[in-house]
Amino acid sequence: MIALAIVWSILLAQVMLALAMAFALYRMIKGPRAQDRILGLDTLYINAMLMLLAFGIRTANTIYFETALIIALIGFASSIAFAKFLMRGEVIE
Amino acid sequence: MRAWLPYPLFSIALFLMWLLLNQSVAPGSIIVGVFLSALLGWVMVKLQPTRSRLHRLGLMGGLALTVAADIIRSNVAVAGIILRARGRPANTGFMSVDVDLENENALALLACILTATPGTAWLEYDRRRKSLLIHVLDIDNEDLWRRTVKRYAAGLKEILE
Amino acid sequence: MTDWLHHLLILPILLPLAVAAVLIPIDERDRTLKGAIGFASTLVVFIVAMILMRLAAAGEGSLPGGGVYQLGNWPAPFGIVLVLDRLSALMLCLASGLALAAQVYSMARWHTAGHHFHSLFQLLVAGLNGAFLTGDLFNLFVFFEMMLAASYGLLLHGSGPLRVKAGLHYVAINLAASSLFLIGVSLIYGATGTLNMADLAAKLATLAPGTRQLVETGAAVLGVAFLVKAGMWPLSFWLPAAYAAATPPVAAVFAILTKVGIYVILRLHMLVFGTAAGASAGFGQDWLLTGGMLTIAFGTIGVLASQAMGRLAGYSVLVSSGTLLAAIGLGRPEMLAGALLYLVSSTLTIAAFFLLIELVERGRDAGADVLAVTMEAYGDFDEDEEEEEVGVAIPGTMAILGLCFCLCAILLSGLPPLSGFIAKFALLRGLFDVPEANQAIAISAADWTYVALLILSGLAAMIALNRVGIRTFWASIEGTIPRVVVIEITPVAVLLAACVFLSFQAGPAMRYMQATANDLLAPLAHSERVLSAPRAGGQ
Amino acid sequence: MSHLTDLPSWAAIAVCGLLLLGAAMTLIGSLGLLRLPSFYDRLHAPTIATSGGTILICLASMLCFAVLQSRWIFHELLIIFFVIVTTPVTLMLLGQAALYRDRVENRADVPRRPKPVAEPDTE
Amino acid sequence: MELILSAGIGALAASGIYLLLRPRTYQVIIGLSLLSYAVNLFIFSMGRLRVNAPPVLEPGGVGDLLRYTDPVPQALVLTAIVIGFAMTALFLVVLLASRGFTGTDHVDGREPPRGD
Amino acid sequence: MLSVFILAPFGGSVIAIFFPSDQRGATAWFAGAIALICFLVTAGLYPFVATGGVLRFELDWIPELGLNFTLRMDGFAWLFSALITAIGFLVVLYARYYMAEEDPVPRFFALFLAFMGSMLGVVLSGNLILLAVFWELTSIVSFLLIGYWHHNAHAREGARIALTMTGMGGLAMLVGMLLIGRVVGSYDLDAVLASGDAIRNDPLYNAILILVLLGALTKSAQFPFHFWLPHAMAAPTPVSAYLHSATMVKAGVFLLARLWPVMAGTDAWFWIVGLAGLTTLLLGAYFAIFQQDLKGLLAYSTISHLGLITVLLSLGSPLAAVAAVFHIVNHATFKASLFMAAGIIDHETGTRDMRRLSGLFHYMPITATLAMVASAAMAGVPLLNGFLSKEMFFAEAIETHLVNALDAATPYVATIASMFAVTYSLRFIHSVFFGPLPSDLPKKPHEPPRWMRAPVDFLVLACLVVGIIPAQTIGPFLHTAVVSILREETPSYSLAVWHGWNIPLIMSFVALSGGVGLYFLMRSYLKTGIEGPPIFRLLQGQRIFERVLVTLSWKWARSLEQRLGTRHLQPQMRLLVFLALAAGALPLAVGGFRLPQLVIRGIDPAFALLWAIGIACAVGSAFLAKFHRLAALVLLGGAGLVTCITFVWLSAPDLAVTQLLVEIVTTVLILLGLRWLPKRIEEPETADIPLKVRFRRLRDFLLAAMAGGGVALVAYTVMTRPLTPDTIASYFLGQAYHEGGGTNVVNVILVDFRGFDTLGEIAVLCIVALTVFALLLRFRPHPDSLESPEQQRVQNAYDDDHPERAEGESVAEYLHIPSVIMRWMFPVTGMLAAYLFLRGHDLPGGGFAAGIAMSIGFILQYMSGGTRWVEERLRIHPLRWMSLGLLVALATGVGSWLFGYPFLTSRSEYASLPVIGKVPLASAILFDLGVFSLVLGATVLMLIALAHQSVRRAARAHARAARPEREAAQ
Ligand code: NA
Ligand code: NA
Repeated sequence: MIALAIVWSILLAQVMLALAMAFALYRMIKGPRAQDRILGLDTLYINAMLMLLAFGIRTANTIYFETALIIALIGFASSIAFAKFLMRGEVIE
Repeated sequence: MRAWLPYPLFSIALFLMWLLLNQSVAPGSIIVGVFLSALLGWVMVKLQPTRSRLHRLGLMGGLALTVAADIIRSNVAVAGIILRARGRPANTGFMSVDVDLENENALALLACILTATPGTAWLEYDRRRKSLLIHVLDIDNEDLWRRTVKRYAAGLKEILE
Repeated sequence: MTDWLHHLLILPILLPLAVAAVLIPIDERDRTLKGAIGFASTLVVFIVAMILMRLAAAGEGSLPGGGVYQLGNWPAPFGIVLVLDRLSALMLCLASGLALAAQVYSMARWHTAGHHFHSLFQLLVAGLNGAFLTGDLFNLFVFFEMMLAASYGLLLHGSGPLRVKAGLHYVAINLAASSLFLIGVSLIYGATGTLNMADLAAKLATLAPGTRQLVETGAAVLGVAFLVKAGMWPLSFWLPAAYAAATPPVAAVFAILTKVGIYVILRLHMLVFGTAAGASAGFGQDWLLTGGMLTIAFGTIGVLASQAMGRLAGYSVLVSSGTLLAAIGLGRPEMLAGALLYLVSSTLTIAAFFLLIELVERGRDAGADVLAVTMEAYGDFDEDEEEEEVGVAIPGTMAILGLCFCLCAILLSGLPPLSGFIAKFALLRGLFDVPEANQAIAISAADWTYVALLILSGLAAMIALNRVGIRTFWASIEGTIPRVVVIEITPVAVLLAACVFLSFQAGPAMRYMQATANDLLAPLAHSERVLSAPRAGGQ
Repeated sequence: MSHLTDLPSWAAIAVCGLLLLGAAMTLIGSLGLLRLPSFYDRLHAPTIATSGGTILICLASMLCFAVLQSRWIFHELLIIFFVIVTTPVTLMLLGQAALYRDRVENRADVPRRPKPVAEPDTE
Repeated sequence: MELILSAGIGALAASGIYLLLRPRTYQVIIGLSLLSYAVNLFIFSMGRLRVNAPPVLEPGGVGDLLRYTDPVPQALVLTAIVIGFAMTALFLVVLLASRGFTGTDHVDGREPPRGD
Repeated sequence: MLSVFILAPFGGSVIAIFFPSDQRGATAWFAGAIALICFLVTAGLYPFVATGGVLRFELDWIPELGLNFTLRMDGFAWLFSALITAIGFLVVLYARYYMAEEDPVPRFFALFLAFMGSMLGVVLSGNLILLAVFWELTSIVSFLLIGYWHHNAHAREGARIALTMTGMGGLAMLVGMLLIGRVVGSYDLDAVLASGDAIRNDPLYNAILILVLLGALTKSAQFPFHFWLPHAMAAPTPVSAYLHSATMVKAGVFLLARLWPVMAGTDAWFWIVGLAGLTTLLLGAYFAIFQQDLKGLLAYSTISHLGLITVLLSLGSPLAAVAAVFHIVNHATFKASLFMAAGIIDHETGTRDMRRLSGLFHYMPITATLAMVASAAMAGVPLLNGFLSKEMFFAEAIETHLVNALDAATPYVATIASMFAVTYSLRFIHSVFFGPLPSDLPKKPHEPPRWMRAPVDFLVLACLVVGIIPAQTIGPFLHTAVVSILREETPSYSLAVWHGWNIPLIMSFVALSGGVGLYFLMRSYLKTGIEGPPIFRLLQGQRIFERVLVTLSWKWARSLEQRLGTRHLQPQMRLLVFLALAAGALPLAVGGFRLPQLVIRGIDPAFALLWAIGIACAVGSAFLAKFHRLAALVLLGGAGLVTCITFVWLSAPDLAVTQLLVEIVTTVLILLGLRWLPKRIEEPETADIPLKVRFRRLRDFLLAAMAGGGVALVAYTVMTRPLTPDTIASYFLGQAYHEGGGTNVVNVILVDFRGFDTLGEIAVLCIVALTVFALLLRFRPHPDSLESPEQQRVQNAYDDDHPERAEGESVAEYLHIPSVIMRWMFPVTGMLAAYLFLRGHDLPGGGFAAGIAMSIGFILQYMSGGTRWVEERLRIHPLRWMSLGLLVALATGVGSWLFGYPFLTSRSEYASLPVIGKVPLASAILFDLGVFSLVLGATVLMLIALAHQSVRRAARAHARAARPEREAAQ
């Protein structure tokens, strides 16, 4: 019984995270402005990282960790590049 | 000591990071960690960041607790705003706060805190006017936000300057 | 314990790699030094290739380690192995010979047209040699990419609008083809669980029909990727433009690039889909034949339609490819040796022709000094570079150029008595040859078409070269005599001399080719040799 | 999935609760991205995921592995820390970029650029 | 799993290929990237799919394909990713150079008379 | 001994080219000596062949292909050799005086000797393929000889046409020879000559016949291939005398005679050869009448006489063959002398136009006399050699060989052609040597130098002697030749001058008187007329040929090239995709592919949702890539992220890490590039898109969808199949720890089992980085993108407008706080890289991931601080890192040689150190270090090189702004 509850709640959590990703995707596609899309991508990254953490709990395996850590640590690099491109029209001056 | 460890606190932080990453306190791991954190501290010298000294560590704990509490509160508040967003337009808006912080690192920390707190978004900091432009989701409590920001700034100023 | 001679096998890959690495940080202003190091490396590789060919010619018994080099000491099919046999030794020799010629030629002026020429050149050599030596499908992909990446770099060497435009198409198409390569290789792995060619050959006949179908699908997709490289119609429209746009020494080495595609097709066709492949034997042969013949036809048309010599040479590459593809597609064991001879001869000729073109055209209109063209593309960093002339301008330039052009024309049109003719003769003889036992075999329509195309393509080359030769050498009014230095004309002469030598020594050459063909006709023996090679250290 | 059933039930309930709560916070945050009317409003949305969502889910993970593998080094802390440190950079830059663009287009609903004042003293 | 992944591979490949056939260099480079995702996943899928069975052995252990994923396609994908990355960079620079020289971002280096 | 015939001329040719160009005499004497030696050797060999013997010389060339260097001399070959060497000597002598001071004589004689060698090769070849080899050599050398005066457009044209025609024929002949070889089983001439029945009865006979005849008829300028010969007259006269009368054009009839025993006698032979010969005979003679150029007249006359020989050979009768051989010799003597005479006239008067020449007898009586005798021989006047063979021809013409129209027409055609021959011969003599003295000649004519005329003297004497006492002079040699062709078929014949009153004699009489009459009827017309015969003039073979050639080889080829090929990228890509799709689908379709069962069960909703997102990203990216570049890039990132999560989900953490890192770098790279692309105008309304474009997009969409579907189908098929048990993967899983020394099997594969792939892969990265670097050094931005981006302009203007603001303050403000955080992140990234690197061998990570992670650390610094800022602080030497990395990786691999193992054999141990404990000490880690260094260097190099463009742009824009001022100042 409790095992079933665990399974279902983890699944539910993953589905919620996936839905959260879908909302982020909506902004990426819909915009309307470039900044909205970039914000969407940044959110997608964070959500994806959380999805990986949830996956780790689900499988009780730590293989997700490096990927999640990299998202947390340097995942923002591409968002920054986008943002700077918007602001200055050039990524590196 | 300075010659060996130009940024001792930072190097310690790096060393901690190394231990956490490797999830191990084995001697081999520690030796490598010490070596790497010292080395990377050295690399940092090249980038010439602004130095900051921690003055009052006790205050830091207090500030951390305040921030944590604020974060939890804001999370709930903002979640509520979002869930109600469809019903009526949220009362959002821009506001400027005077923040008298000289130290770059302190400003950066303030940025982290404000950003981590849902409901406030850091937009612009004018170094000449020492004025910070933020966007808040709940402009009705403008004064509350202003007080909060000032409190954080004062805390950081005490700790870092 | 392996003996040191055994390591000769991998030297043609490692040495250029190491030399490329050494050359990278050397200042671009020390071009002479870079060139000298590069030349020494290419020369050593060439010598090693010659030694390897001699060893291979003497038979597998005389090869160290049976001609199998197990990288990391892992046995086939698990690890990657390099396999030396007569065919790979031949290709190695051909490639390094061309490279040597191009290397020398480039040192007169072309290596100054851009940065890192010599490093890229060495890496190209390494990639080529690796592609010829490897016995592993995925490793082949890696070496293909190495070779292609270097070829992109070299094609773009010197920059300029023409090169960049041609380069864009070249890169785009080859990138798409590389995706196909990956799909094909992985599909074969997914179906069979192996990446080793010899292992695949040994396994194929035993596979279940469904699995074999997947392997065939994979091989077909792979085949398309190789055919892009080989320049089969209609996958080859990028080729004449790209080859014509490349700087001459680069174009000369490119003459072998299409042959890598041909080599791999020949290798896989004979090994994996050879006599031991059961129901899959001869897979795709008809397509090769049709495609090859269409390629000859298209190449011939292109040769006729070309006004510029560069494009003409590019289309000659297509004719050469088509001839070989169709020869493979005809599936006559008797033609194999001739095809190999043709491969060698046409590659040498086309390379010499590419080198020659620029020398000849240099005199035609003095305004079009190619360096001036590239100067236009120079960034602001390089404007201080002065043109350095190496060697001494030689007397009798026009006569020597004319003679070289004549030889090229004769070779390209397959006119007697040079190797171009002998190779075509060998091909046709192989086609017409009837084994004693089987007098009744008739000449099919495909055979006749092939013969006609072979003859017509030669004729077209003759007409086109005649036209352009007369225009260049006979009809030029007061053309300035091009300033050609010894190290530019020598490589051309040496390449052509190699063709002449091949013509006189056609007997021994044909014996080698015949032995190579016999090797190719015994795929299982090859598999056996690769799979049963002993590990070093007696494990 | 079998491993999780090895958890004692209190831990299992706690882990699941934290996880669900974290996921729900994240979902709500992203919902904000969907529902909030202006860009500046939406700028707040991901912060719920970076603060609430991340902290809760990391806690769940720490608890889970601590109980399951009796391991007391919480490397998830690194994730929390770095997410909190790096998110502001993106959001700040994005917010300023948006502000710039809106100002250039003379949007009425953004604050004008403040009149600059002379620098009283050097930095 | 298999169905979903193959649908994903198909969609990535189709989008990538569609872009490869388009006239603007930027479309082509995006197409190449999408195609390389598809190809990488395709290679990966050739080792069959496994959840929670990483190719990391216990120290001293010996693996078998029943308990571990097939490491070979993974190694191949790693190589393919690296090479794909390199080629994307290269193509990017070539397209920039082409644009610099010709002034257009059309793949043929000149604008077509009209239309697409 | 026979090899002398090849060695001497070719060797002489090579030596002659090195004579200094002013040594006209020496070169000529040298060439003459060679020819004379060859002739003397020929003469000396006569006794061996006289008795029916065959001399052979054999040298191995390519025995594998049945092609050996076989020389073979029988009577017929001897006769030809004698002709070639003797006339060759005479022509050299003549040329010594003929060639002008300014002509590059060594080249002439070198080519001349080479030609002589080739021609001797043709007649002496004992192997059909060798014969073809020499055959084509004669074509090539004759091309160079005709084009000797290449400043003359006629010479160039003539040379080109001659080579095209004869070369084409030669190639066809080669195929014919190959077919003969197939039928006979050997290319050896003796074997072939012994297999006449086999050849004639083979189903391939017709093919062989046509192919061989194509060779023979083109070479001998037979209708309809005759037109190249008159154009070859642009050659120096010695060349015409030698090649175009005595030797090369005879090669065709030589071949017909040579193969006569094995190929003649069939209906096909009779019809094809006969028709060609008769037409040529008649038309050649007719055209000759109307030529105004002396050499043109002689050329058409040659064509006609070759036609005569061809007709004789077509008849299939032994007697006719005898006549043919006889006429070959006779024609060579009189025609060579006539050409030389024409050359003398040209040389001495400066023109060859018969309308301008007249009365030359007055100035050069001896030459005139000689020419008259030779012309008479050409016309077939009794007591001259031409008469004898012509009589034999008439005799054969009236015989019935086969009952058909062609055979019936032969005597009439022969008589008419003979009549024409008399006419043009008479015209040659009468209009040049008689009549009023010339008035407007370029030079004042006189007799040529003594030795220039000597060859003519000799040849004319030969005509006379042979004409009067044939049996005693040419008789034995002719007989030897005839016997060697006909063997036991040799008929009895007589070479007597007088055969009594018979029909041939009457035909001769009719021809002679008719010809004279015709000449005087047409005299006035010819004197004023224009070049070429009436009516036919309009139908010039050369013009038709030229037009056909131009149409085929130029116009059609060009339009076909355009139609069958393309220079656009899109169609090429479309073809590639289509062919790949077809190639993949065909084996499945042929083999009866069964769709795998769809398994819907066990679908994870979260995974499904994830891929719904991934697919939306991919499709969205595809549709936005044209007008919303940034959005497409954002969506591409989304697709990459989904791919990355999939890798984690499906137990491939290494892939996920690498994919993610690469993803980030790629995004930054593309963004760096985006700045240099042109602005894209907004998307037009859907309704405005032309139908054609929409159709094209739909087609591409369908093709892409099919290809994508195909890939998906194959992937699904393989995934749902059970795994093959004996894959190499099982071996790796089994050996990774114990022999590879690592627990992360993927990484052990990368650095050990398949470390060679990794080496190649980093080499690729290195190459690309170098290429990108080199290309960017030459990067020249389009003027459009030379200006700084709009944002910067606006922000800088703001700073400029406000005097209290410093330059660039806006950007500094913008990046102020972010850059603080990013700077502190740099060592953190370093730590991450170290972590990824060190744990790689046992857990996910490795040198590649570490290198990319570190490079992202660098990018962050560049983005926050700007190029100058970073480079003032950090010394970055990416090229050195790359070099070092590659060398370290290589050195690690080579290190195993020292232990006697192959390249890249790993040495791995877990060393137990005091305090520290067990430490993995795999050589593979060193290898990975090389990978790290190279990847870091390469990635940073590419990014920096791209980033530097902005700095350079600024400098350039500055220079540009300064230029107009400078120009104004000047
Ligand atoms: Na916030
Ligand atoms: Na490693």
